[in-house]
Amino acid sequence: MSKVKITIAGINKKPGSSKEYKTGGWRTMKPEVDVEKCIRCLQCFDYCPDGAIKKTEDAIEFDLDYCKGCGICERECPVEAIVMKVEEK
Amino acid sequence: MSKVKITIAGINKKPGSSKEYKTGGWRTMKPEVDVEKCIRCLQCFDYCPDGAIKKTEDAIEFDLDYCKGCGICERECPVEAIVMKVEEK
Amino acid sequence: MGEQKGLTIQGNMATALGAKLSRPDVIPAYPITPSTLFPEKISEYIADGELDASMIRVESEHSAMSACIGASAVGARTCTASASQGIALMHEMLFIAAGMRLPIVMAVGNRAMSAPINIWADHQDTMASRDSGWMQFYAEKNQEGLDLMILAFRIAEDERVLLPAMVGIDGFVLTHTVEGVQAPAQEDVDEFLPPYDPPHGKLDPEEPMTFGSLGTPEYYQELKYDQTKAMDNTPEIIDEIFDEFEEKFGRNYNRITPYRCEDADIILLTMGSMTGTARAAVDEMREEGEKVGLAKLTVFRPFPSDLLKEIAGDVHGLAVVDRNISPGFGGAVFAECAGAFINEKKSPLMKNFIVGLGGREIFKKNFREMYEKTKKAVETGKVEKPVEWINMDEDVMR
Amino acid sequence: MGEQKGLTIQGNMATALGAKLSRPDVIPAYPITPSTLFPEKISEYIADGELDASMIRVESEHSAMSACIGASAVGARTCTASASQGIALMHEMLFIAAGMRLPIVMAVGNRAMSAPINIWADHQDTMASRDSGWMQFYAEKNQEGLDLMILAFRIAEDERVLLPAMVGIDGFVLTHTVEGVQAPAQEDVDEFLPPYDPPHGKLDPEEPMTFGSLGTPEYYQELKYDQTKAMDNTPEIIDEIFDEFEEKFGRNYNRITPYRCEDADIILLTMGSMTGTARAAVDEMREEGEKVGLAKLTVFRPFPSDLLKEIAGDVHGLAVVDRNISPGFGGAVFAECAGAFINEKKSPLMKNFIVGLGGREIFKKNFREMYEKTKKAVETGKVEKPVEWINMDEDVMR
Amino acid sequence: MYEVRFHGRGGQGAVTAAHTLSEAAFREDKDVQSFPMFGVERRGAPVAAFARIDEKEIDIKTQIYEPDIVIVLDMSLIDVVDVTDGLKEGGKIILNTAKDPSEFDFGDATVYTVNATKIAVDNGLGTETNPIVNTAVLGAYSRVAGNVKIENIKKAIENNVPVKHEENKKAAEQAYENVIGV
Amino acid sequence: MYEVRFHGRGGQGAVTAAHTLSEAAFREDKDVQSFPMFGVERRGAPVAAFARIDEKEIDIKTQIYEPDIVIVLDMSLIDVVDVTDGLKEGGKIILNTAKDPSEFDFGDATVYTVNATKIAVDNGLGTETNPIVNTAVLGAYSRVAGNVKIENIKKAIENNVPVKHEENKKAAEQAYENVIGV
Amino acid sequence: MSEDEKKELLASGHRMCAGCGEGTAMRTILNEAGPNSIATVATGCLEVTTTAFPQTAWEIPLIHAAFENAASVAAGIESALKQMDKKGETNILSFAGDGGTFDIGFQALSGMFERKHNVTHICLDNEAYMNTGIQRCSSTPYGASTTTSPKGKYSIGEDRPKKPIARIASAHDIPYAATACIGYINDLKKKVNKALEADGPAFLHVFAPCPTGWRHGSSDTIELAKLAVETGVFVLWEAEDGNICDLNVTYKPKERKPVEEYLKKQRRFAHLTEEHIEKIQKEVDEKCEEYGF
Amino acid sequence: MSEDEKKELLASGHRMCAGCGEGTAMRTILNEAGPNSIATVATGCLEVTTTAFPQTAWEIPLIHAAFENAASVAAGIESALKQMDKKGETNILSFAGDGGTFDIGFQALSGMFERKHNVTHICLDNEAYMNTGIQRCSSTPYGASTTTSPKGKYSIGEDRPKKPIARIASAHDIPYAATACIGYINDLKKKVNKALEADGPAFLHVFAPCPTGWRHGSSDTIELAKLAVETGVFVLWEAEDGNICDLNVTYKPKERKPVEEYLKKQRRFAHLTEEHIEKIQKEVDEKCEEYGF
Ligand SMILES: Cc1ncc(C[n+]2csc(CCOP(=O)(O)OP(=O)(O)O)c2C)c(N)n1
Ligand SMILES: Cc1ncc(C[n+]2csc(CCOP(=O)(O)OP(=O)(O)O)c2C)c(N)n1
Ligand code: SF4
Ligand code: SF4
Ligand code: SF4
Ligand code: SF4
Ligand code: SF4
Ligand code: SF4
Ligand SMILES: [Mg+2]
Ligand SMILES: [Mg+2]
Repeated sequence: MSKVKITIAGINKKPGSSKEYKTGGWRTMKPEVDVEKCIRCLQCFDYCPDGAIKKTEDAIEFDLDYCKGCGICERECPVEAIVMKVEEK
Repeated sequence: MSKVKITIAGINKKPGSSKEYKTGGWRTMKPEVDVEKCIRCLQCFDYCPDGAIKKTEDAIEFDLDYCKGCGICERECPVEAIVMKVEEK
Repeated sequence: MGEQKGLTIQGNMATALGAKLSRPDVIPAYPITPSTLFPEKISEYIADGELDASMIRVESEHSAMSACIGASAVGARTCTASASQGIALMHEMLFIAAGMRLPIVMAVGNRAMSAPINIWADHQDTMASRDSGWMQFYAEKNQEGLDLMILAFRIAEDERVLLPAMVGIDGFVLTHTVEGVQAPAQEDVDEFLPPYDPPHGKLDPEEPMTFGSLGTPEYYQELKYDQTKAMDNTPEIIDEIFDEFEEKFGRNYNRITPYRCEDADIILLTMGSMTGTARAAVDEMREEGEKVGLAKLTVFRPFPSDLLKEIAGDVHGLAVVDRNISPGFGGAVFAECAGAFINEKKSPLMKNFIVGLGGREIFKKNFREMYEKTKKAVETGKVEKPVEWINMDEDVMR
Repeated sequence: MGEQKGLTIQGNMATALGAKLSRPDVIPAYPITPSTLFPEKISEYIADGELDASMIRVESEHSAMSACIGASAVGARTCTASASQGIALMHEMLFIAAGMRLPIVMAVGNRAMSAPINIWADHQDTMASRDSGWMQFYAEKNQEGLDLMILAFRIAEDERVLLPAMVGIDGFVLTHTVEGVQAPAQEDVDEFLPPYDPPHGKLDPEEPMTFGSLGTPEYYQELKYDQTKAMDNTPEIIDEIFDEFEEKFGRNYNRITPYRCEDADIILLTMGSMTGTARAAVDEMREEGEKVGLAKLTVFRPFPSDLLKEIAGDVHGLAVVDRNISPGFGGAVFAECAGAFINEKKSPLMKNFIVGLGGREIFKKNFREMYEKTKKAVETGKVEKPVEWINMDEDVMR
Repeated sequence: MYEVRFHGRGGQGAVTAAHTLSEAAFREDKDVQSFPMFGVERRGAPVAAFARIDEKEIDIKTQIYEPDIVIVLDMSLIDVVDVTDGLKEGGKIILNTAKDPSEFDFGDATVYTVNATKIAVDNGLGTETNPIVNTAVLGAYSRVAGNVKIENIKKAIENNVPVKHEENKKAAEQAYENVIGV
Repeated sequence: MYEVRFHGRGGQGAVTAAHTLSEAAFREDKDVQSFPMFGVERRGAPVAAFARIDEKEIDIKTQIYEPDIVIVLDMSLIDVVDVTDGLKEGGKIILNTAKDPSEFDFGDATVYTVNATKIAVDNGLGTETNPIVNTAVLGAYSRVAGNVKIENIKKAIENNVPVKHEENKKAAEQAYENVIGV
Repeated sequence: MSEDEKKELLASGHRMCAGCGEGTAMRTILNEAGPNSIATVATGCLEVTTTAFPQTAWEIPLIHAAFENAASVAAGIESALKQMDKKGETNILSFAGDGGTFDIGFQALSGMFERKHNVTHICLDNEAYMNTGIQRCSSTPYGASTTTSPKGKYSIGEDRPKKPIARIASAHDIPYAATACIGYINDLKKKVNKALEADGPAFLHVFAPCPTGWRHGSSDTIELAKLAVETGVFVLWEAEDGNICDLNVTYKPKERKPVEEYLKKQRRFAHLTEEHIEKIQKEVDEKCEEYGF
Repeated sequence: MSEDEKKELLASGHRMCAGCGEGTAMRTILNEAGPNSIATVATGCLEVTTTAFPQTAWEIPLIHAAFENAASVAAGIESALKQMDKKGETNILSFAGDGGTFDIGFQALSGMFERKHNVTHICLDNEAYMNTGIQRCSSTPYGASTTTSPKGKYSIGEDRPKKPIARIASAHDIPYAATACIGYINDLKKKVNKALEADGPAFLHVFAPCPTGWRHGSSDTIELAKLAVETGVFVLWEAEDGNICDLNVTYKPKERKPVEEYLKKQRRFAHLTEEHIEKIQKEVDEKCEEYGF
């Protein structure tokens, strides 16, 4: 990340600017959703620690910029609509 | 009080040396006990904040070096054996 | 302009009155001798409806300063009072308040530090926080205590400064001593000190900001430099605001005030209430023909090296009088005076005198002794003991 | 004599090992980066039965130092570890431990102070407690950290001293860095450091004493003087014990260690881990023909004015490198160096360089720059900016 | 410079007396200081309070060791503390007693007496065993020392004493009239 | 002076690898340092660890910016971090991969590969998705850098790795043997 | 804006470990509190992973001052807002880990409670000092191995029971105190609302597993959170006005699972023998009886 | 030595005010604990009046370090003794006022409890910071005028209820917690013994009127102490093992006196109107009902 100018007392006036930092690179496993299976219960959405799950019209999708690949969504999906796959290089 | 030599860190190796400081001078009223009335229940002894009451064979006596004249003993004596008198000058 | 009102009040009442005239919003405070009359008086003002403010009766000084930080960060004008162990307990938070650039003002009743516990006058408490990034002002008398409170708010909140400030008055010698003071009229203070509106930002759901970021090695040094620069810029601003104050209220303040220094050979440098006694001693010695002057340090932080060099640059001896001790070195003021002069072609011989610790008296004769000792050093050209303790009771030494 | 054992360990493990070899009885500690590996390692020693001691997992640093005080007052050999905010939080208790003359030893992982929060190397934390009455030792490398722990106990407990001591190792640069060290054999340490038996008294129902008396103005200043005198007496004792250590363990320590200073025109004065890099820079510059030397400050408290004057008395320029900043003045080491020289007929020009705050790197080239700047000052005879910040990233300044 | 010391017991108002005196003098454009003994003594223990009055600005910041005048609010203190300690040569001492000054011998100090207790009780200020005499003695001070007007003492009382203004002022006045020895 | 950088992910043991390497060199009477990246990154985030080895006493205390050699424990990092950042001209790079060095282009850096993952798994060190490769890569290091003997690597492993000493030592040995590019 | 489009108030890109329970907790809590909130945060994982300059994961105003004073900084904010705008509709949230709540921040918290500031303090309990590397806290349960209470020849790990913090908080007679857990999001949301609605100080003790410190797989986080409740290790309850003797258990598992199931999934407990586990089971049984299940 | 000849362990000559309740409390407690004790004391009236160099009123070993840490200094002592002589028969007493217990010393105390040191902490409660001149503490009862909660045009004095410290202490699950009062010496003595015998930390909350701060006659001290109990303002109880829901009230007056009797004797309450007094009576009634009398 390129450096920026400091502010007085380091006050940060850009709420949510952490989004500039893509944590997707931390991932070694990647979640995939089977939209057909998904019942849109949003358990995965609720539990994802990284807010990396977005609601779509009738299912969900992953924001791979931020998904760290923890596997919680796969584990908690009641209908096994999510599977973790090894991240391709 | 005359000054003494300091000790390392001000450690005081004379337990109970406060007795050097006579608080009797604080008093404006002085307790007197009627030994005849006294039933030696020792309420006065227990309550005296200054430890200025000594037990005698069959009653109590005051240690006027320390009695501050608070009047608790007079008040708490169940048989009114103690009275506070104005300290003579 | 409203008329000033003559009053006889203790030093703590004077700083409390200075605070009240400054219209603080929030006063988190914890009692500690000898500063306690300050929160007591503030409580009374509020209970009687004379001040519309919120007093937080916190459970410790650490929380006092923490609550100051919270309140100041939402834009409240904030002050507190403390001393000694209390200042030590908020040590951590002092650095944080300064690093966050929050213009909090603290009225201090300067007192010795434990152990042994002692409640009397001594500058160790605030001296030991000289690195914290706070400005430090010291009063010689109650009038100065009152005025410096108002000045402290004004300087601290200046957009070019935005740093917290302490106003120190010596324990008992000022805090509990009644003196006559002139109290400015509220409308004049209101004019001198407009409401506080943080120019750098505040906590507000309408415009969310994060205060107190993590400063990684990539940014920390620059952030500290930025903060330090703000402090380095203050001398001019302080001078400017002192001038404005004098114009408005007729009382003159300086970062260092010289007294009979023009033709002096030797100058005594003092801080706080001892200055009065020193002045009396200087007057006596002058009567006797001694060429002695006095320099009173009102602003210790930022340290006024520039003025000190102006005032004492040509004298032969400078007696730096410290009411604090850094064991293993000497007095804190001494070190900084040395720092001011170290690279000067000409610099006075310097003696450091440790005095008045834990409420030990400082008599006129003690200043005479310091003068004599400095004079002897000047005469012999040698400073055998740079640091000397004055008014010691040899009989009680073990 | 037992054989020393070669190991590769982090700095915290080295200080923990030094502590373990010193056989402490009680270790109250609270975790804080970068010193945490110390209590972790101690916990492991105890869990594995390698150390028979009681570790108190206190709820804060204020309580850590308080528990140290209680334990030491009953005669237990006591140590702890901390850094930064933790040291700030125990600020009050540091003064009290010293005033009570309790030879507690603290392993410090030197770190910057908030705000902004930063966990990296910086000397601000311990520098801001330089008035507390603690001795202060700083290590250049892990071996020194290990040795200085043992030395600290020995010096602190010396009957002529009885003062607490800190051993500082730079955060991460030492605390988390593995280096090779030689660990003395337990029996040799036992010989060097006999069990602690407080010569001044301890809490014991058999012989009741009161610790922590109230010191009224009649006695306070003498009590403080007595404490200060103990600190003033330590230099000789430290030298003596350093010598004894060298005899026994073959490693040489000095309050200040000069390097290539004999014919130097300019000396860099450094403290802590930066010294290594500075030495490398000095070597480079010497190759290039520059007459530059290095002085390493191992003992900051008591400040070794005597040695500094010996070492740097004849040079033209002294570059004082401070890894701390007292806003409104400059670096703490600088002030005291100035204090050491202020009354000398001959004194080097002094420059103060602020470096390495919050883990900012200090490169060889930075020392070269400091040297060049000092040289220029010497050449022109003028110090235009006494305090300069080095290795600043101008691009990020606002 | 004129230096004053009051002797009383904790809670008897010696400190208020000193403050009130200094305020009265302040009203006469004098520079003033007043302060308690800087101690940690408790209620009931003997206390002292001090005042300094000067035409010029007062620089000195030490406590008072050599008062020009000493005022004793409570005679029971005479046996407990050395009330003349440090009193300037030829200094004055005011005692709260019904007795005549001639009955006392304090070396070369001039003794004045005033029955402040009676005056206080007569004016409804406290009781026989617990009289509030601090305003009465200020009246006596005004008369004896002669450097602060009784009117200003009364004005200062109004400002510094929380209750019974009239009674307190009257007590001061009566003491002013009835001090013995002048 | 020889400077080494390891790239891994939090929990993969890069720091232990650096420490183990430094200890091995220390056994050869070299002066050593090793340290993690001085950061606050969390588990899963890419991490780096460093070692310095010299015949002479090492004075320098800065972090390592221009390594002589870089070792990549986890190929998934290649896309995420610039593993050759600062690599000395003509420096070396060891990759944990089954591929041949020729399949990589890192400018003028010499590339070596070793299938540390397979070696680790074969020796029962972790699983396919979570192999513990830090000891294996040290074997490769020994071969490629040539300044620390494999025997000392193995001794250092014994000291620094808490479990499965034999397996780890064997992994190091196999990697030593099987590194491609030497 | 529909419920679905609400902005996430904890932005992605924070640096918590993969699978961190604090992430789940914080997203839920902040989204429930909504944008008209001001937060303080104590030093700890949450703070360090969300505020590194020049980035911040916070979409609401946030202040971090130190480790021990989230509650007193919040008290200052609350008093100032009350004094200055006299309305006080803004939620004031004070966040701290278990270290910042049970231990070093406990006095600031107790003082805030006692003074009756309208502040909700939320403790994210991961049962150790995680930010500094898994040291023992008074929240650490019996038997857990941490870096300052390591298992060893002479140590079974932490040897003291968990400090009953929510009961202690409630004993302050505060209007609302509750325990919650990230395995039970709806329960947690309800409690956030109740806490914010309370007229005065409120306390939420939120159980949030930490894969790094507990040494479990990053995908086990929620499962463990649920197991803690299903086994009775962590009981979900709430108490109003200090009424701890008559508190409301908000979730009772139909059948309690054996604690072993919970313990076995975490390497911090890996060294425990059957005896230890039995002892823990017995203590849990006793506690559950007290709570009535 | 007969009971009658036992040496007083708090020597006369201390400088507490005449009629100070702390004097009575301390004599009783120290004499009961006996000479095989070590004490720590927090800054406050007790410390300042008993330790001015070169005198001390203590006949047992004492250490004063600071205001907020009597309990953690005691913890250090206890650990050291345990480590060094491994017997631990010496009583370790930690003394603090209400300020040093309820407020600034509360964290040190809570930590000591949690770590289960064998220390008895004794709080001398005079309901304000007396040593510094009667400032408000969280122990100060509703309606009391203090120097930082003064009565005034806009103030009835302290406006918050007393912090229920002994309940909070007990909620730490410590083996013994009790309230006591200098009006009931035998009850106090019994509790001192129970506290010292407890296997682990104990807490004693001792009510001790202060004539200076409460502004009552110096001879009223004991009477007020009794009235506090007889009116139900201060309830005497004890709880073992944190069992606050089933605590043991150790003294029940036959008939409760009206609180007015208690309040009217103290000038700190002199400004209260009948309404205020009724309000206080109502609250006391409610509390007494809770305690079952
Ligand atoms: C006064 C002080 N002491 C110690 C620290 C070091 N420290 C920072 S965060 C932390 C642990 C935080 O633990 P917890 O509150 O449980 O939060 P977690 O990181 O586990 O979420 C510690 C010990 C500090 N910052 N300040
Ligand atoms: C850190 C710190 N803050 C404040 C003080 C000042 N102080 C000393 S004693 C005291 C009040 C003591 O009150 P309490 O504990 O109730 O005891 P009491 O004097 O009422 O018996 C205060 C505020 C101090 N010594 N240290
Ligand atoms: S948990 Fe499974 S079913 Fe529910 S929304 Fe997510 S992917 Fe769909
Ligand atoms: S793997 Fe983890 S981070 Fe990625 S979407 Fe699933 S729950 Fe979120
Ligand atoms: S209280 Fe009365 S009866 Fe009892 S011992 Fe004392 S004097 Fe005698
Ligand atoms: S008057 Fe008070 S001090 Fe004197 S003996 Fe009676 S109770 Fe004790
Ligand atoms: S250490 Fe634990 S609590 Fe901290 S970020 Fe990682 S998983 Fe979360
Ligand atoms: S102020 Fe109160 S508690 Fe303190 S000594 Fe006096 S009577 Fe006792
Ligand atoms: Mg935690
Ligand atoms: Mg109290």
